[in-house]
Amino acid sequence: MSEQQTIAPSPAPVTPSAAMIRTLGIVASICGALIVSAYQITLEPVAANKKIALERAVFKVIPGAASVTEYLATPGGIQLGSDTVPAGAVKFYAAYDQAGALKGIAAEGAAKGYADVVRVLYAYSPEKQAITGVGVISMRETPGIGDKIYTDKNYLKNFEALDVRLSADLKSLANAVKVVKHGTKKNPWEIDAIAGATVTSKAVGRGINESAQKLLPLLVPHVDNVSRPSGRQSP
Amino acid sequence: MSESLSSIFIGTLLANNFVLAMFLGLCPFLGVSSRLNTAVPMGAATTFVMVVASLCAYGLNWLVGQFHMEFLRLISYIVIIASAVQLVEMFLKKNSPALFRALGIYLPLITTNCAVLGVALFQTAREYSFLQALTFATAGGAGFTLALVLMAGVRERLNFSTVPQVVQGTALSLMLAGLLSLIFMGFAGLGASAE
Amino acid sequence: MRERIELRTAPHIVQGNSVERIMLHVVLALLPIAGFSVWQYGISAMALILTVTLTCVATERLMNHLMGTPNSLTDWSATITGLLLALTLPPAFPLWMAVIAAIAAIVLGKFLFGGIGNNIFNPALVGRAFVQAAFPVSISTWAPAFSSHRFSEFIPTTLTLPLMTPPDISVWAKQALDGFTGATPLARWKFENVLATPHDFLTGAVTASAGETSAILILLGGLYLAARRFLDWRIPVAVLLSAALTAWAFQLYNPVRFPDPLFVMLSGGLLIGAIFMATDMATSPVTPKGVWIYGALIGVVTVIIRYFGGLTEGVMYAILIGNALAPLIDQVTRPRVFGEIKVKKS
Amino acid sequence: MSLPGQAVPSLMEEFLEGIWKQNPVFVMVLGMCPTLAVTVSAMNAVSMGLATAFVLVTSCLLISLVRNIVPSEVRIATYILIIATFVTVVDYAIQAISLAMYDALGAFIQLIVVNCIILGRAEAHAAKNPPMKATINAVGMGIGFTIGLFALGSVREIFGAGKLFGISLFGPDFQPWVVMVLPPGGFFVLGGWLLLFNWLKSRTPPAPAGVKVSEGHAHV
Amino acid sequence: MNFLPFFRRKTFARGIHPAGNKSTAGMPIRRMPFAPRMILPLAQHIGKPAVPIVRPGEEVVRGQPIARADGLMSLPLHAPADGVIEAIELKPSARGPWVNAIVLRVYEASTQEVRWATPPDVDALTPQEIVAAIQAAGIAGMGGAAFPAHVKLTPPKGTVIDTLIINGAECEPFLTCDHRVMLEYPQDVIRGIQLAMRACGAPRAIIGIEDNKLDAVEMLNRHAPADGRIRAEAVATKYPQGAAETLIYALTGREVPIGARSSAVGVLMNNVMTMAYIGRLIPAGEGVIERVVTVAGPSVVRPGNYLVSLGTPMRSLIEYAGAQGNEKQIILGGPMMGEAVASLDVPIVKGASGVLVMPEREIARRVYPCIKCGECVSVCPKGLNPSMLGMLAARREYDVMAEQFFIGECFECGSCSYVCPSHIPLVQQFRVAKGILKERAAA
Repeated sequence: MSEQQTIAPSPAPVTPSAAMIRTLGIVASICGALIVSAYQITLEPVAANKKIALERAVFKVIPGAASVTEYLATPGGIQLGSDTVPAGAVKFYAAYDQAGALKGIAAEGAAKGYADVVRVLYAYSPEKQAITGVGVISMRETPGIGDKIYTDKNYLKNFEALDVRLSADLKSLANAVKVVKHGTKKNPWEIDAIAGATVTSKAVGRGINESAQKLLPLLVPHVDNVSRPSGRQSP
Repeated sequence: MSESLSSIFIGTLLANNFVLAMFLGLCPFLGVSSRLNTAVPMGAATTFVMVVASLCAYGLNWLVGQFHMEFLRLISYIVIIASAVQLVEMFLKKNSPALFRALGIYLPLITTNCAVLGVALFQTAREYSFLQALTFATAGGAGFTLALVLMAGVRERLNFSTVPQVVQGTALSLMLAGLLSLIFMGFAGLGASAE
Repeated sequence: MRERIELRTAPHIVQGNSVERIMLHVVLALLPIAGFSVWQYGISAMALILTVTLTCVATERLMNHLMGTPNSLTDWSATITGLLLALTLPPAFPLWMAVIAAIAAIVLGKFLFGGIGNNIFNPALVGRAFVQAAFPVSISTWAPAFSSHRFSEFIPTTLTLPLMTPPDISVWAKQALDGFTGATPLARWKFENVLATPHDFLTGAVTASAGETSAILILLGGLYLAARRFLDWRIPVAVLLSAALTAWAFQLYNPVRFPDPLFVMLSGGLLIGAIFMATDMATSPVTPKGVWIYGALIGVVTVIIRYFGGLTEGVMYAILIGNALAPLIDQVTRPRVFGEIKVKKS
Repeated sequence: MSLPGQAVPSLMEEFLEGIWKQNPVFVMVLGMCPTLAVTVSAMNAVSMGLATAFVLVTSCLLISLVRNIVPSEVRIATYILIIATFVTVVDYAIQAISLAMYDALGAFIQLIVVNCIILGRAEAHAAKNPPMKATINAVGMGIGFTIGLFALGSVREIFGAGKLFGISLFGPDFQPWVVMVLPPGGFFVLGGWLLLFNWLKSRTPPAPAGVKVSEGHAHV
Repeated sequence: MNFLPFFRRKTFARGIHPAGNKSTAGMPIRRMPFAPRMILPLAQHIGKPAVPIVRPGEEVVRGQPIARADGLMSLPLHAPADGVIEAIELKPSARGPWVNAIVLRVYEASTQEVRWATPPDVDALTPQEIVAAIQAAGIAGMGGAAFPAHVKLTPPKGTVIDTLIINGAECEPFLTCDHRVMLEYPQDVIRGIQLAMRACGAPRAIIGIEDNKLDAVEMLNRHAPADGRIRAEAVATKYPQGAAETLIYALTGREVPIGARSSAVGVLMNNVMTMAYIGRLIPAGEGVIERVVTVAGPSVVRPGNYLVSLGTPMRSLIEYAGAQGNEKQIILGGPMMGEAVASLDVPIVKGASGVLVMPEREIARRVYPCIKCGECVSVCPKGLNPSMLGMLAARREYDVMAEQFFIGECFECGSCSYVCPSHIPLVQQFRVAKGILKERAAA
């Protein structure tokens, strides 16, 4: 350990400021050129990768889908998705089958789990007004315990038809999605927690509830706008 | 996702401790933890720089977003951290020479402390709000200090032990860090189930 | 009158206490608890206790050999580590994992630091924390107490082949004991809001680690050791008192959500932890004030982990955290030296 | 690094230095944040090692090229700028190659910027040596770092998942040691490797002369 | 007002309770016959050794001065019997090194009569004259330290002494000589205290006696003058109650600050037997030639309190008291702080309060690493951390011991070693450390 060894410049002969600025300028321009060219070159492959990853995730929760379109649900209506998400807007994905019919809506939910944030993608069926599937995007939960949220069949059954109907005023869910203690599920809007992995299974429920409470009131009134694929559509 | 401030604080301080669970700031953790009287100022200085860096990074991220120049984010973060450290150093030198002397040798080291850059990068990745970022940085620094102080206490006591020759040095520090990390797993979930 | 006289330095009389005597009495106090767990869980518990203890002793001897240190089996500390570790494991724990736990306890917990007296953390708890992190599923797989065939057959997981995943025992457990839930009282409280009664705890009719449920025997052992000054009575008193007070405060705040202090004291490993593990001399503070702070800290952290953490049980981690803080506590609570009046802080 | 008064090391020695004598992971114990954080599997470890090696080699080359025109007052700033540039390049490159890998390595790719090895090499070697020598030395260091990471990642993957590079070694019934892929496992495995080296060193008689291996680890 | 003493026995914090073993307390003091040869070391006290004023071959009578004090921090020696000076040569001392001693061959016809005395007019003496008389009598602290008594009774310039404390605690196990002296010579004790009070100007004196000797408390209070300026008080039976700081604290509640002497809190302290000898010898104008010694220990046949002439070798003493044959160790002083003697030629000196003959210890005591049980911390009367000090000593970090852990405050009472379950020789390590620190300070 050499605490004393600092990076403070040693008292060398003073270099004129102009020289310093010139050198830094040269180096900075080289670096700038490198970064920008790297960015430009990788722009397309990265976008393609992201698209593939997104589709793979969406197709997993919405079986039978063949294409995905990104949208934003805003208080002013539905827009096509963009990179930046304005305040109050929620990003969601519409999935279509070969024929171009809407197969379902997918959106992300996230909540703090046991170790870190658990991010899930859930499928919403506008006709059933229910969640019809869920997949994990990322998590750092304890292997063997936390991963039950995608291996435990009984738990996954919760999401085959999870009721997320809106209340009469279309402002919020009629019944908040709730995770209940293992073995006490009574209502279709409840999720039966996994015994022994309660924290993680609760996080999934909380993430979905939080996201659905925001997304669905914006989406449901205008859901017809996305019934057909439009604009930026994947081949 | 709206994470509560208390949840961020407790989680970052204990369960997701920067050093013991996220492997950030390991070099100073292993290097400056042999004595308590250097561990505490080091922790304090790092925490301070982390908060400053977090605030700067928050503003910078907004700026970068305005101009759609995400590719400059990393480079601007590291520049701003290096400048922040320099500024802190100058400020202290002028206004609190005593504190400057106490922290002097650590300040330049903080530039290459990955916990500082880590705060900036993680708060960006998690899209924290201003207050969340501030809490995150404070808790991260406090957690770093906590780990440093615990380690220093233990190592000072081990000075009197008959630690076998093969274990001494960095190997022992790593094993100790592993044990502390194992212990901090007990905090897992704290702050998570705050409903 | 012999001319050969011996020269020793003062003092020429001693109390007659010794490390091996202290340790031997701790072993004796642990034996009834081990016996009770064998009565509860049958030959699986017996196999677990023997395997862990023998592995600890063998590892200790091997490490003596490797490190070139004198044989330290006679001080009984490895035996204590083994017994304590076995008593904190679930009775259905696969034996091969128990061996790993024992090796981790002795090597990581003890010899890394130079053997007896030098360790920072309680070795038994290091062993348990290691397998808790390594095998989170197995360490939370519980077997029913007082199943009818417990003396004639092993719990199916006990004899799992080394390195292999143990079988699912839920079906077996339900057959072995009707209405078995597979959860400890703490887990049942935390996840199902079902409170066990003090009667359940005292009779051992609950699901738990091998040595957690014999509250009376643990208390008796503790009283014996404390009366003979083989353990510092202040530590268990501080731990239990602070846990009870914290639990009581929470219960006042919200009686529906939080259980009563008695449940907190009897459930899980709080008793055995407070009496047999927090009191480990090498890993607890030496100063009189420090001992109280240390104990109180363990009690509070236990309750907080139990109430708000992801784990159902916090005693083990609370004690380890106490261990990690002990050197600092000692520094902060240095007693005032006689005549140290208005001493200038340098 | 060469000590004053010593014979000038040959290119081969320059190359081998980082692989064995001054291995950044096992001897200098530098750059531990990525060393421990991303080595949960052999694949991640090797990817991270190669990414770091790329940044190391390219930035050492560039720094060596500009070493004579950079005034000493701004040299650190220049080095950081150059390193950050190449890290950004690598960051995009990995995103383009495999998004899954990018997610697995997370923020630690960007944290290569503050990896002590790179700045340390830049300051201690590249800034004082011609491009050829600097590059060769950096390549050696990069390979050494990758080997170190692989040593960690393979052990952690074997115990933590029963696999190596995703290939199952013990059959489907293997019980993973979860602790190995958790943070404590990282510390224990690196600590274990160092113990092993210490033990081997203690068994062999001390080398007669030559470069004295510095105890502990240096900061830059 | 401090009411606490009414509810609590007077004592200090921490300490230990070793078994008393005071079976000799009931045995009256008996005179021991002269040994054929007496060895009189010139330095029986702390300070400069005495200077011989006799030559080999010279005949002396009992009570005759044979060496003079060499300055203020020194004491004279007196011949303990009629006889002839055989030699002035090096002889073994209790601590081991050989020291200069006057060897006296005793005439078999020597009587018990003291034949050299110059009685002064006691009532007319000024304080300075009392101090001078005490020095001339050769009286050293008889509790064990052997600090010249006249120096101990001279308050440093500028300090006012309000209390003279007389140490009758006798907290060491086995020892009962002070107890017997208090019971058998109460008038001497009181007279000595009165002289001492006059010498140092203290208006009152308190005799502190452990409460296992309540008969002595009662005896002394009965003989104390009616003005109440001298009183005996019981303190708790606890080791080390008889150390200066602990006894002063127990009796007055005053704490002597680190590095200061007891006079800083207005107190002087002296041993009770010293007082008895002052009270007996000053009026008679005689010198110290004998003292009461407890001979005890499991290996002694006839334990008891003996009036032994100074210079009597251990060999003669033990032959007289009888040894059981299993003796392994001879201790000069008490079992907690006494010295194991290296040779049977070591004589009884002014500070020798007891001779203990100990058998071999039954079990081998294996030394373990410190297990941090904290027993030593909970018994150290000075509030030190012997566990930490021991570890520091093992690593030779003597400066840290002195600067951060107050090793200088340790007075080697032995409580820590007594309780240590790991059998670490703590006191021994501390002695070495203190010795080295002293050397460094001198260098």
